Amino acid sequence: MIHDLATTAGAAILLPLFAALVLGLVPSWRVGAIVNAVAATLTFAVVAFLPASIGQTGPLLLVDRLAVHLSLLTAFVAMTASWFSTAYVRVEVSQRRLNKARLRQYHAMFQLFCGALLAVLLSNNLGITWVAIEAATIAAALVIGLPRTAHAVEASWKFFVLCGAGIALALFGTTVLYLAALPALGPGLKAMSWTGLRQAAPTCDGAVLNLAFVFLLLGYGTKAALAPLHAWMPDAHAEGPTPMSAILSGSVLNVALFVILRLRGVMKANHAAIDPAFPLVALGLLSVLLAAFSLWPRRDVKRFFSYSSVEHAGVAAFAFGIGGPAATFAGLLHMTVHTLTKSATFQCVGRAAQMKGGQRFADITGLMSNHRALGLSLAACVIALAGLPPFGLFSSEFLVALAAVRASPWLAAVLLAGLVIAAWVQIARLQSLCLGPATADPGPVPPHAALVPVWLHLALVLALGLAMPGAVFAWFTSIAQATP
Amino acid sequence: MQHLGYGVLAYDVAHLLGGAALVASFVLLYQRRIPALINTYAAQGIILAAAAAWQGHVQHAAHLYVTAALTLFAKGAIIPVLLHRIVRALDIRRTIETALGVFPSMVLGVVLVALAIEVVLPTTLGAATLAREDLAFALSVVLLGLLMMITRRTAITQVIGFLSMENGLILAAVGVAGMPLVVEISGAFLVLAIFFVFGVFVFRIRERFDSLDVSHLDRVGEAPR
Amino acid sequence: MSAVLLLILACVVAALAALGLCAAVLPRRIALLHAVAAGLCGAGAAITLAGTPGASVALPVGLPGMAIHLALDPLSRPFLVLVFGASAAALTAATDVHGPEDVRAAPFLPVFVACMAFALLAADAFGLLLGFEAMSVASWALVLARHADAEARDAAALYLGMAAFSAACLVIAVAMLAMPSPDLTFASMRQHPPDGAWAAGVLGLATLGAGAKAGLFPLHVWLPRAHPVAPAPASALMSGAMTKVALYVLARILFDLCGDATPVWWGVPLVVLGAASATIGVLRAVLEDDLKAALACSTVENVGLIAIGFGLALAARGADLAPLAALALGAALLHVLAHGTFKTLLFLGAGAADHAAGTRLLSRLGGLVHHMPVTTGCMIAGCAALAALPPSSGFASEWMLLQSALAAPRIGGLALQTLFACAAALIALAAALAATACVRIIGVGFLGRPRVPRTAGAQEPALPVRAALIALSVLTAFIGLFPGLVLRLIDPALRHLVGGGIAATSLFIATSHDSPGYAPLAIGVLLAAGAALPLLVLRRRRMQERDAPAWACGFAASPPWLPFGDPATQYGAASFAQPVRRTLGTLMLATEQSTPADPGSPVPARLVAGFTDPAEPLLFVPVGRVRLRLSSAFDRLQFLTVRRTLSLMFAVLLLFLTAIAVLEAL
Amino acid sequence: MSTALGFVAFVLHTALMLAAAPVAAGLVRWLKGRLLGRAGPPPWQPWLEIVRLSRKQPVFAENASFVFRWAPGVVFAATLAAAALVPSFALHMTTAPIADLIVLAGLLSLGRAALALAAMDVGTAFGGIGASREMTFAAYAEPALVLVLTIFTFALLASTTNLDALAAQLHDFAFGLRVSLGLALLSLLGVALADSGRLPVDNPASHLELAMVHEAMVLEYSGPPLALLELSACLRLLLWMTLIGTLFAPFGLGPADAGPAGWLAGLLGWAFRVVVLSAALALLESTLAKMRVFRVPEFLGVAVLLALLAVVFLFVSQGFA
Repeated sequence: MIHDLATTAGAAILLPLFAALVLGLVPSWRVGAIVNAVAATLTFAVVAFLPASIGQTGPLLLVDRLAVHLSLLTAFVAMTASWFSTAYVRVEVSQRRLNKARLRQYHAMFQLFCGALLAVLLSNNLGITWVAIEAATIAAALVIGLPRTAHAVEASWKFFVLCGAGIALALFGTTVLYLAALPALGPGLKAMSWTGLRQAAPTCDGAVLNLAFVFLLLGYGTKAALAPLHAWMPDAHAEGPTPMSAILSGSVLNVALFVILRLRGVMKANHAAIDPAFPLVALGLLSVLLAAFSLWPRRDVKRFFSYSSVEHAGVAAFAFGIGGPAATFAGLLHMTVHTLTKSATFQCVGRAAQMKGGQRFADITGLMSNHRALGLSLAACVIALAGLPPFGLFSSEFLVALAAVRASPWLAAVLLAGLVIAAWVQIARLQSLCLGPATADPGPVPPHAALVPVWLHLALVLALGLAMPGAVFAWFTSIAQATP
Repeated sequence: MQHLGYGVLAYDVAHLLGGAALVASFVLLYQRRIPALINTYAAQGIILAAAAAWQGHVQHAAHLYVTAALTLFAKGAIIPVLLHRIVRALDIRRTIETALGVFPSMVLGVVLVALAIEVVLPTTLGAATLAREDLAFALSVVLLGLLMMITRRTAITQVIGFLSMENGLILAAVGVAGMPLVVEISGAFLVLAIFFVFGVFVFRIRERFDSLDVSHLDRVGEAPR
Repeated sequence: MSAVLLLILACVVAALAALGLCAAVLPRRIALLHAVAAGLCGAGAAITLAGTPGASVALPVGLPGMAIHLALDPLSRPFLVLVFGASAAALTAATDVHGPEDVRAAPFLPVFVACMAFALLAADAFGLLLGFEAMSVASWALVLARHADAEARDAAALYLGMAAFSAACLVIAVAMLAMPSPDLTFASMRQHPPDGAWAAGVLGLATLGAGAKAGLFPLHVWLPRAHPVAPAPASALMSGAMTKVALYVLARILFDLCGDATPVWWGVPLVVLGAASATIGVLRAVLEDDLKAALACSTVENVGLIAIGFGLALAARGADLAPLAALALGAALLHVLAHGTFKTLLFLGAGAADHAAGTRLLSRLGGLVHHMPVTTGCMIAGCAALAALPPSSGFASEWMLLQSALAAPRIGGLALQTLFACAAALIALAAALAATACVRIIGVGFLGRPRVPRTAGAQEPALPVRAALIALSVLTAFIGLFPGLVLRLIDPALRHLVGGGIAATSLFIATSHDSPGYAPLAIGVLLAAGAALPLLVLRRRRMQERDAPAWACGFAASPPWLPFGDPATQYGAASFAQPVRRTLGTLMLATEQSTPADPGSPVPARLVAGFTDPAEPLLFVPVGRVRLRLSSAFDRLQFLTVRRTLSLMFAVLLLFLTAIAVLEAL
Repeated sequence: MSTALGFVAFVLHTALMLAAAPVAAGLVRWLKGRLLGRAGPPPWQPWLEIVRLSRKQPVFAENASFVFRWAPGVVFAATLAAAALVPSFALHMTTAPIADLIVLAGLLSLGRAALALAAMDVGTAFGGIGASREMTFAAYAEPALVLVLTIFTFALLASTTNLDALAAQLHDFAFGLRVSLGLALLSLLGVALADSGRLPVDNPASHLELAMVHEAMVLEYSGPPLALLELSACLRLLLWMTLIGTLFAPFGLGPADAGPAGWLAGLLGWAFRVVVLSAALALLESTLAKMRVFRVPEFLGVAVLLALLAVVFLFVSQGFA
């Protein structure tokens, strides 16, 4: 079992955890920030080698194309977030919003969070998946509580209680799933592994699978911020430090959707069990509509974009709910493109909020008049989020609509209605952020170099949407075919 | 696994301990004062440890004894003592402020248990009877823990509701034969982490506001943001 | 169109987009870049005219795994010629850069033209929608050129919101069309036309989507608010070319992709919406005080007329009357070209007046003819076409449209016959009211005496603007006098879509081959002879003219501090429209509050007369209220306490568990 | 041979219309005078006025632009072109293929728009009143005209709006008297009264500023331009009379190539129709008073409704026949 960890996948998981330990001991926050960035970059380098070891399956680790794809995405977003974090932290300390003692905890938890996410993606054992998600939740809760404002504490308390209860249900679901696989695979690690489950799924008892599916969907649905269970997401984003929001909105939702996608595979294999399409589609649509309408009254910019994450997670869940290679392809592309765009958006918003000394729409206006580069980047990000051409979200939403119409035009109509309502308010807020009279800039003006990661992300989104190279298209198609 | 049914000692004792854990959950719902609540929680921890030990004996799985010891030590002793010290150190108001009255929440608890049994038993016809019984009791304890978190305002009772839900989970994990040790480590790890975090929270909340009443936190949430 | 010519067209589109980026980088060279862009557009128009539709080209860009195909087929060719022609004129006018607003708008103008051309060239669903939506984003940036004032921002937000709505409808419509076929190209979509309820769904969505973008009633409210705010060349292209691209999408979906076995009733919604748009559009054009808003409303009217043409063609094709269908579709497409030309001319003229007099409000303009004779002359030529006066281009398409509306009752069915008769009457009413609007725009805006000292200082615009105006006037006159030649450009589309051509020679258009028709050149000659007659008769006694103060029934001379005479003694914009408002105002929810001054009090009596577009209180305000109520309902979720959020999760858990229990019991 | 005769007929027709227009207007004025017991000016009085005006020196307002100077030419050209298209004493003249009713309506609206623009050019209140009312009333008349056209295109087999073909078909009494044709006549009479500016819509004789519509627009003109405008007004009246006569009572009208003998019969028929219509108009004007301005849309609204009723009646009857 131990030799599992000696592989590149093992290294990818252990590196951040080890970095978390080191960062726990490093006293000065400046060194900590640099180490954090270096660790994240190293992790991405290691993960870049993962495609070579696709197909490695052990009792603990399972490396298939879907896992590798999301690991690459998570590591890349973590890397750019860590670069952004170095600059962000310097400004926060200079404006005395974060005291030096807390930063050691911040960097340690940052790396623990990334390590936990990679562990979930690459694990084969349901127990490890659950423990990793638990560790990620605790790390995130501590980081969100960092700014020590009243709102931050309330946000982390809400985050912890809701996610704690959610994953408790997930643990119960894991137990029942194990119970279902017991008669076919016998006691021991095999009955707790994704490969074993997929193999034993046709022979399991459908009713037990249903029971397990309910608990697991609710548990991991909370982490995926699906509609009624999304309440922790907006507060976590608004109060926590922005680099954390960049990862939180991008990777945690993807990881939870990844687990649900694995679960969908198991459920689809068993004919007696209920078809996972209906609940997923229902929750996805509810997320899109609820987020679309909740965007309008928002006065806080980061809370506004967190609802946009809930909306796009809903679209991905909807696509996975419909099922079939085309819909899964669209859902996967949408998840990828949205993660890249959303982390770029949070980086722009973070810089703007620091510059304007506040994160309400009233504080940040008229960016284009005297900060043309930042204003243009934020405008491009929000245009991409609104699903307008030429960025990738337009193509992915087009593909999702194509798949939805194949299922039923009414579903597509409801989905696109939600997307139009959300696009409308995002355009209106974009205009208030970037255009009109400019507000004062008490904080430091970010250098142009700071926006390089943002343009990198947008370039990737543009390429993925309109000019996806053949190899990447083959990669996405093989993933879509592999996940049933 | 030999046939388990009435009259077989292993089944009867497991059934008894599961029922005891369920009763402990109801007693938690019944409490009006915080110290009594903590002691009841300690009792439930001990019952859970006994159930784990007994499962270890029945399934001849050595690791369950370790789990029993861990549970007894953590949930039976350390957490209640720490909770008592916090209550005394921060001189928290002793009475529990309830959102839903004690009797209505008890009635709701009974309904939840009925639902748990109605859901678990017909669906797990294939599994061994011992596992089905344990699962039903475990689900009931989890639902009662969740109910406790919803119907009480004070922060400490929410914490204890959360912990009793964890007890339900451990009961479920223990009940299923052959669950690998991983679950045990996670259980322990979880308990430790929760206590640590709650400790930090309590300290910080205490530092932030004067009372532990969660509703005070709610008022912070009311400002439109 | 041989592949080579098509590739050149694709390069022209790419070059236009590149020019846009250069304009962003080199703000000082904008005039030169616009000139180059105008040249490119002219070349594009020439190539499109020269080439014959045919081959298709695949681009490396496109949906993952699918390439975007470009092709020029008979339907998109006239539209592309219009877009390139109008853009060439607008870009020439745009070379006269004045003020920061034009510098901000400069990068997006060529990109806007490139996107429109791309949408027209696209031969597959994704390419069409990519170009369509990119066109909206580019023009949204143009509307935001003057983003300092909040009214421009609100108009831009409403504009792009409606564009997103229209794109969403079209995505579903196109997806429904593409469902049975293997890929998204039009060629394969034509093989599997939809039928039954599915086809009705496509009709509804296409009409809703393309109608929202073209400005059909009741989704037209954004048009009179967005167009006036954009700089002149941009609003000229938005009204002249963009609405036509939306109508192209409508024609492409309804005539081409839905096959030719569509039932007769398919024409009814378009005729009804078209008639409503025509009436409401022209009524509002007569009542608007803002010059460019009035022109935008007249765009709504003309889009309505084109929609009526499409509707009649659909109904006729459904009843297998190919000649009538060809006549109606020919009328619609000729009106597309005519309106595209003269509306661009009018907006450029209005932009010149706005820049010269510093205001767009008719109540402040006046007397521009004395210092801006060329602009006024071109505006009169444009307005003559807008008012459909013979022998202008507007009259040619109007004549064909009326002929098809008058012949439409042959399709049968009392309800349909009455509908078509009412449509014919409304077309005539729209044309007559358009004439009123034009006389008001020219009479109040350009003739008479200046109403504000600033307007008196107006001067002729720069040479490029005047060149563009004159070129467009000549083009409008050409279309007016030789519609037969222009119909030769449209004829292949008619044969391709409705299987019938139009009986038209270069000098003569007729409803069918043997019946007499309309000969614009002959009418022109007759008019010239009529005008020459009095000059010949009076030539011998050429008296010396004498100037004197205006008689005005012996009105006293104006006081010294009012050198241009008291503006109050001259008919203004509101007073000219008063008879129309007083009689047809109920349609436009006209309101008049008069507060009489009680005797002896120095407070002046006030009369406030206003109107609201009926679409706003009937559609936009209720939708806004519902959205607000839903938002506040969902917003309560945001402020739930921890406990209540948890009970929400608990409720969902119980719901699922009971579902499982019930499932088990079954 | 027939085209030459056609062309000669066309030239004669145009000359006849030009010459007869002021006389027709004078005839109406003379008849109205006689009816009111006055001696009344002789019918050729308008000719005298036109010649007098054309000798006077034109005075233009200071604020007048080229629009004011060129408008009379355009108005006269449009009205003359329209008059030339309407056959008076012979059918199938050279202009027969282009004599389309919609073109006729277009030419009339061209003349009206040119005059309205000229009225607005000087910038006086009276020009504005005249232009605004003229354009608004015209807007209500157009739908009625088009609905009447629907009757012709639908009822006739030729299904065309060409005046010559219509007159030929009507001449052969192709389909006898119909109720819808009667309603169409009434509606067309209303439109003709409004368009040519006669009572009850506009009082041609009065110079009370607030009441007049057509006169208000020509207030600033003098000398030859005024003569042209007066001639155009008379031509417009004669044009309507000829149009109604040709469409609804086309007896005596023969093809142009029937030679001078045929023309004479046509001429007599045309003269008789003009005199009858002038008398009817004079009788109408001496009994009616001018209607309040905001009643005119209702008056024209009635004309539109009559036409619509005629159309629906035709569809219903055609449906059953």
